[in-house]
Amino acid sequence: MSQPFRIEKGGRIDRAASLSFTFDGERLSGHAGDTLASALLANGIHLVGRSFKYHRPRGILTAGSEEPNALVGICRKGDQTPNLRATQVEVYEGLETVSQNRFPSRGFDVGAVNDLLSPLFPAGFYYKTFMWPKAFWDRVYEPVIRAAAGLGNPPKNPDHDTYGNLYAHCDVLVIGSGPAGLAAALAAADSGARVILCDEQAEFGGSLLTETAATIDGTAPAQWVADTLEKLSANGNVTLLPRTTAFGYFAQNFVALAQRITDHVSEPDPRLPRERLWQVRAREVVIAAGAIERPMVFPENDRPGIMLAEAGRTYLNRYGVKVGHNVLVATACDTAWQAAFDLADHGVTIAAIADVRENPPEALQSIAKARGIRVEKGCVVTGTTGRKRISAALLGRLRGNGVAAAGEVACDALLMSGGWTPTVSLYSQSRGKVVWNESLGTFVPGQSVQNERSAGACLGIYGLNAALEDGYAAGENAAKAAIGRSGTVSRAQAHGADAGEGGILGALPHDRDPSKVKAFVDYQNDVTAKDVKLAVREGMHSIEHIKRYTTTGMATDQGRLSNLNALDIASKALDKPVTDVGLTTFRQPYTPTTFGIFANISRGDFFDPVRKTPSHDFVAGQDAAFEDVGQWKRAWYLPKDGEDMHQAVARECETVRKSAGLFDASTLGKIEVVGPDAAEFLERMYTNPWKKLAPGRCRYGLLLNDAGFIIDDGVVGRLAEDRFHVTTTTGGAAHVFATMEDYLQTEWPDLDVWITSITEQYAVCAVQGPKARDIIAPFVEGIDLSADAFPHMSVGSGTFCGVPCRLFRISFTGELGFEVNVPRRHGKMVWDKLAKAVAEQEGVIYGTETMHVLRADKGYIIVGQETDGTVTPDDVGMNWAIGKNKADFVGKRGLARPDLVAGGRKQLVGLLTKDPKVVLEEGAQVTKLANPPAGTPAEGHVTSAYHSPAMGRSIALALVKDGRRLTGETLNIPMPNGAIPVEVVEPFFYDKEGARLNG
Amino acid sequence: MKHYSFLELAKNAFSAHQNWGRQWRAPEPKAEYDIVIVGAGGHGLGTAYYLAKEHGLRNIAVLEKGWLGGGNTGRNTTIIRSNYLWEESAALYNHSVKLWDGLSQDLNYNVMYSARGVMMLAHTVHDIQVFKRHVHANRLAGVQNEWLTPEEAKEYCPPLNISKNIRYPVVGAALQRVGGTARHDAVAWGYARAADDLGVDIIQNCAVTGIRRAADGSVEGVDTAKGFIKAKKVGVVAAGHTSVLMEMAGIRMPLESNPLQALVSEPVKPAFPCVVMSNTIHAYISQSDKGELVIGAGTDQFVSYSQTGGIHITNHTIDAICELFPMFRRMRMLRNWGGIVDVTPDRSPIIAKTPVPGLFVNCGWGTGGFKATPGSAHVFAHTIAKDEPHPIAAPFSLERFRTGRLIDEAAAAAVAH
Amino acid sequence: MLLIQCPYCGVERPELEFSCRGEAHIARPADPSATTDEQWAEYLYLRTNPKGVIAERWRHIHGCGRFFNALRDTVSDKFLMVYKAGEPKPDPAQFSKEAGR
Amino acid sequence: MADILTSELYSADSSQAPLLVLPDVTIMPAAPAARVSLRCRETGLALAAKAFGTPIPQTPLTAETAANRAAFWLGPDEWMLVAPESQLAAILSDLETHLDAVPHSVVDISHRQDAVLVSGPRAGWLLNTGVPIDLHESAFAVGTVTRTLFHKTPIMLWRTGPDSFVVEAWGSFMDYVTGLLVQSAEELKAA
Repeated sequence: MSQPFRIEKGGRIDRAASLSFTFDGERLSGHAGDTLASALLANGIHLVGRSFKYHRPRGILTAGSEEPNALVGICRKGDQTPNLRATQVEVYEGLETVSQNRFPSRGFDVGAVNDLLSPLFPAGFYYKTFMWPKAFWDRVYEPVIRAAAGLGNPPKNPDHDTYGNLYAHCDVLVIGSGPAGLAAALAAADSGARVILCDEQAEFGGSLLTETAATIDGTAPAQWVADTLEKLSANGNVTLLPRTTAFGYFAQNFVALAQRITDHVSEPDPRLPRERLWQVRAREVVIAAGAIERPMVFPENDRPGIMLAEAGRTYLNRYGVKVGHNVLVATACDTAWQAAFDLADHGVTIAAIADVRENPPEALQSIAKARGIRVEKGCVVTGTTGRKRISAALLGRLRGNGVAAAGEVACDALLMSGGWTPTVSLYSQSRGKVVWNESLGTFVPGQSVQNERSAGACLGIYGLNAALEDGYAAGENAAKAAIGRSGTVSRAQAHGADAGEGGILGALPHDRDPSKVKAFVDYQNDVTAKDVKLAVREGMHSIEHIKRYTTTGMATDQGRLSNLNALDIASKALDKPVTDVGLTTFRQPYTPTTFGIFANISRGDFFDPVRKTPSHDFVAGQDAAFEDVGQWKRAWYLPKDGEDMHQAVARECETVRKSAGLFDASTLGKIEVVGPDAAEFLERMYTNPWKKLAPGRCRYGLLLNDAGFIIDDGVVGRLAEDRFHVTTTTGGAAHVFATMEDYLQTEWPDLDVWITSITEQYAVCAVQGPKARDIIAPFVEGIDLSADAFPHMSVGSGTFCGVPCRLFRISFTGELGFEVNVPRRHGKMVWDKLAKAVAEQEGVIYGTETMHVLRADKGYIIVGQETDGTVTPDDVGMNWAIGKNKADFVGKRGLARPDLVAGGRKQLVGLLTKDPKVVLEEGAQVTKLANPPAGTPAEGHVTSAYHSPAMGRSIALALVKDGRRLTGETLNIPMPNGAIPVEVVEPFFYDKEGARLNG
Repeated sequence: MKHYSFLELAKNAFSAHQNWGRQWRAPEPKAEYDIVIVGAGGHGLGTAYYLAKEHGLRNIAVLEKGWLGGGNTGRNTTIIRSNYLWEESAALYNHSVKLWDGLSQDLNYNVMYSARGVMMLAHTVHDIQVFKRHVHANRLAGVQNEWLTPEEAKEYCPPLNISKNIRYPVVGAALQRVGGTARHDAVAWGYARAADDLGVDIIQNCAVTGIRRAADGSVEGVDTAKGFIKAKKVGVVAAGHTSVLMEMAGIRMPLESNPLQALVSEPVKPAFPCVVMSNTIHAYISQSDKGELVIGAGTDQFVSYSQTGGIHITNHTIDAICELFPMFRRMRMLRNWGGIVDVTPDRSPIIAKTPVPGLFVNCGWGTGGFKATPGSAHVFAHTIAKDEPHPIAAPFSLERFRTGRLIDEAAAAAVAH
Repeated sequence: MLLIQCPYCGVERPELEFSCRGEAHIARPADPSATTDEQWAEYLYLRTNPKGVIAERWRHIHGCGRFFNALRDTVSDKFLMVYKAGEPKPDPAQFSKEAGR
Repeated sequence: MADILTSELYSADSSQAPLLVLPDVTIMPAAPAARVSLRCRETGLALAAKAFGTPIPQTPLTAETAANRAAFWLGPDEWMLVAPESQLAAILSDLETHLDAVPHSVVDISHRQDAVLVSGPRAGWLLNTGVPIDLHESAFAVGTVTRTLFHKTPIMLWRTGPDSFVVEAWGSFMDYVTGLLVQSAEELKAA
């Protein structure tokens, strides 16, 4: 359990807390405060995985969220989460991790044969081959490609963790807690602004946690971080969010944050969510996302042990880990020299500092000299050796346009730096356009498009003191813009860690055979400099084409490490300046973000509200089957004694027609239309005439859209001159209400009428059947139920079981029927009493399926079943519902359009199968021929089909071309095992005279 | 044109791939063309290809304001299917599916058409009615589509959660086995390369700024970033930007352009064998050959050319995916992007002549244009070349909005009772 | 998610509370029966769909419930102004200039 | 600032168990109340005020309260009037009588929605797990009333004190609202 590469002291890990974890089954130790990467390195492990395409051995390249190589699977509770960055995974006791994309092991991977075959696999090779034999694509080529691709193994089991959500608002959101971010947060908080400070890392401080060669106000940077955090946490207006990544910057300063809550904990409290989505609306945003170091593109730049220089320094200073014993530093800029010095000061041999520049700063050279470090100037790395870890590097001396070999240097690690790239991802997401900064040789944020400012290194402002200064100013200005005032925070001064010089883009020159070497631009996707050049050669001249053709920049770091190098290589191949080639767009998320965080609390019953009616528990207790209608749960049928659906529905139907049935109709939409112009309003909305409808009477209403097609229907009762009770379909309730509001507010604002949804004000119990009156009569007071006083299509107010009631005498079954509307909270009481009364009369509780059969007996349409948005009133034989003398109603003009009055429209008819036992399938097509050839246009389709107990046979409704003219004729329903002959009949079957419902 | 094959690839490996030629030229525009196609997406490039290949026309330019394939072609979730309800739609999309099968060979460019099956989930009794209607209508029309029980659906797609205890349980599915996916970029590139080979000039970075009309009202040419280009016929195939272009010719369109988002996960090993769609709870998912889960989200509610959408749209998409595939809750979103979809009132496309002689339009594909690429291009080429709608294209006229003869694929979704 | 000022409530609220109801100022013809098929189709279906400033209808459906109109830049999605239903349409051209197009 | 709820208007329903009791937040079902939707133009406001016993608020998102009375501004021509359940019939008839001469709509919605009382130092935090608007007192002062959303469901929210809120939802949505609130509060139980 020794950690041979851990230095004796130093770093921010808790040396007292030793933790045990596994990697590919090997038990290793680390400390609290370690990332998986730092702990592996402490154990001397560099080889952590295999690359995507060529399966090359790969190590840890970075110390941050941009890590492209060191992706691992984390095992927990018997399942695996793939593709987590070892550089972000915090070590806890018992952590189990595995490497990815290798078989059978990371040390020996048969997929590595791809590396040998790589001459066959240049960029875009698959577009050029695998076309013959044609059948092989689906069966051979594609499965092989799919199995070879992909990184880790997907999780296999349902995720039992929970995820939280929080909407938050603040005056100033500060993203990133390095020097600029902390200074901005301090300055903004001092003004009294509401501040949120977030950072993707476990600890606030960013580069300050690594910096040992500077002081701030005379103290160590890490101490300044601690002091600053103390001040911030004491301020009640400040929210501090570590382990929280700002991953998406949306319109109007809406920023999404992903907070990781339990992944770093060994035994998380199950009551805590694993992660939380913060949906933040910020008046002002300060982006202090820092800069990341750029890899150098030289041959074989991908071996384990090759790492970014600042990462090497971070592992040393922050985690107390040496990345090697004998380290070569290859650089094009100053900052990497400090890494060499820090390592040397901890006893690491620095094999050499190889700087691309002919004249690196004298000051650095003299420090190196003082430490006895060999310095090679005008020098590049031209190759590396070592199978699973670098063992040596080839150096080359720049000579004019060429390179001369300059010998081999043995090393067990290589730290490189091509310079720094400001992290402009979030700025870019905010829709800002980056601009090229010639002196920095990189893109930096340009003008702000939203209420946003970048600060510090992400703006290209390097050097500790400059970053602090910029952060303070950004925080102050943000506060001023957000709340109109700024504070007077005292500004700390930093000494040391000044901005360095230098940096380079693109592929470095070398003296090797270009066809034989690979210099990687995008590590994860195995994109080499050659690939980029090939793409350009093939005519891919847009940077987007190059990206898509080579897949450079499409790895899980979204090109943060690779974009600028690829761009430079492309620009040279195209012989155009980089600014003319352009940068690809950075998209959200900034780093990969768990699906669970987006779904957050929408899960299970909370995926969508479950709306239940007052009878729900009662019928659930009777083992009702439910169907989902919109968000409602409706009783579908209520089987008894092992009945199947068919038997249950048959029994329910028969019982309703014989005695009575009770049905919960509470879900129907209900709208109270009130005001002097109520009748006029309905006159304009519905096809029917309303003005002459007497109070106390009801009428069936048909609602069209202005195109002329049926969109809803329902019974409307007139309660008073100025008051109507309108019902709608269950699924159409919200839409009808919104449509009415739309016409009312925007077309007819002059009308004195208002609409109020009363869907949930009333519970509705429908009692239908010959005994319906007998059943309800004992409960009713204040309404004369006699057929003369209260005929079919009446409405009255009174009490029911002692509670206020609106009683409708209406029928959707063809039987004598009542619908009892009582205030919702009384619904359960009333239902229970009615259920008892119905049972006493040997009646039945029935569900929606029975309701459908009973109405089909009568030929009543269901909007959404007989209609599909393309059906007119005439199509379903309902011209009778159109007020003939009305100048206008919604849909009237639409109905007059040529196709709506043309012949050959599909019309509602009844169909009777020749064999009465055969029930047609809903949706089945109607044809003239029994065996129509493929491609024959249908004459129509079956909209509803049931076994009708009342008719003792099957019945069906259908929309058939010119159907009404075909009454009496035989048509066919072609089915896979032969056609079913049917006779066309009128679209109603039962009690055509309506004697029963008028009873 | 160099023939692409494995042999050619091996041969080039010996010369370090130094000898591959350009896949298409970068010509300067000529002063005049017989036909100018505006928009170098899959539909536009395909139109040019079929004009050249099937109608023997050679003097054709495709103008593109950005980079070819950079619009919705390169931004969609690549679902291919033809099990549409109405005969007109089924005919159009099935024409396309037939062309997909064999497109790689026709273009000598592997577009990776993968007929892995598209399964559409039913969650309610109403869904069952609607989907079965589709299945029956499709069978009559000669379009493959079949009904599956939840158990059969799970067998076809093992990750599917068919528990009856979820909020909207899966109650069945319609499966079109010939449906699937293709590699979107390759479609644009393959058509571009093949069209270029037949002499079509593909001119990128050449925005059209005006459509000129002659005294008799007919089209005369287009003003562009590279000057005026004369043309006998102009075909506008510009997806989300169609309204803007047609406005240049004085034509208002029955279109609204909405943001449509899509997203991919990080790549993982094969985990998802087919395409699954749920219109009821709004989720569309497949796995790319690279291993990413490819997920289609919904449209935002307003007109926008911003190519970005709100996070609430993403949230609603992913919550649906996680209900159906709860093991994916720990997967992570790698990239999210937006396109601009042009939506018609009946959710069916317009492939038509316009009131301006010589001006043709192909638009209104909404969220589902990719699948139609070869078929749309093929019938549009015919319509332009013959000055007469291809029989399959005829119902997709502008005229239908006047007469009311809509092809309403969305309408059947109306829920009631 | 957009942030929208409701002219009736006088506060900014997230887009979730609102429903966009398409292009504004498309009045239903006063006498539909007097329109031609073309005119009716235009009323029903033809839309400006501008790339730039659009006048559109919104409803604060999960707030005060009122319909109102807004000018918005469809390229940046920025709201340029909101105004109550029934108020005249501002000149989009003027706002186009302010939106920088 | 003390809670402005001094009346019996929204009291915890003694017949129902609390939904959540934690040191930092509690959720109690409220007892039934009379609720009336009032719609009218400006001409009716004084008459309605007289009938109901409180001014009808004309400032958006505010409430007027009196003993056993609250009138909420919900829209420019829409108010919800709340009173003890037993007074419903009297209120309806008073309103109809007083407003007889002017166009108006008075509709009983007492049973359409239910209310819960959410209070405690973490009440605002808990509500913001589903409410997308800013509940900081500087943005949502005590006394503010509004319709908004709780995650996927419409609600009405009235702040009655710095740490206390009334949440109303249509009856069939209340299980969703309270279920999510209780679930989201689960983490408050963790150390």
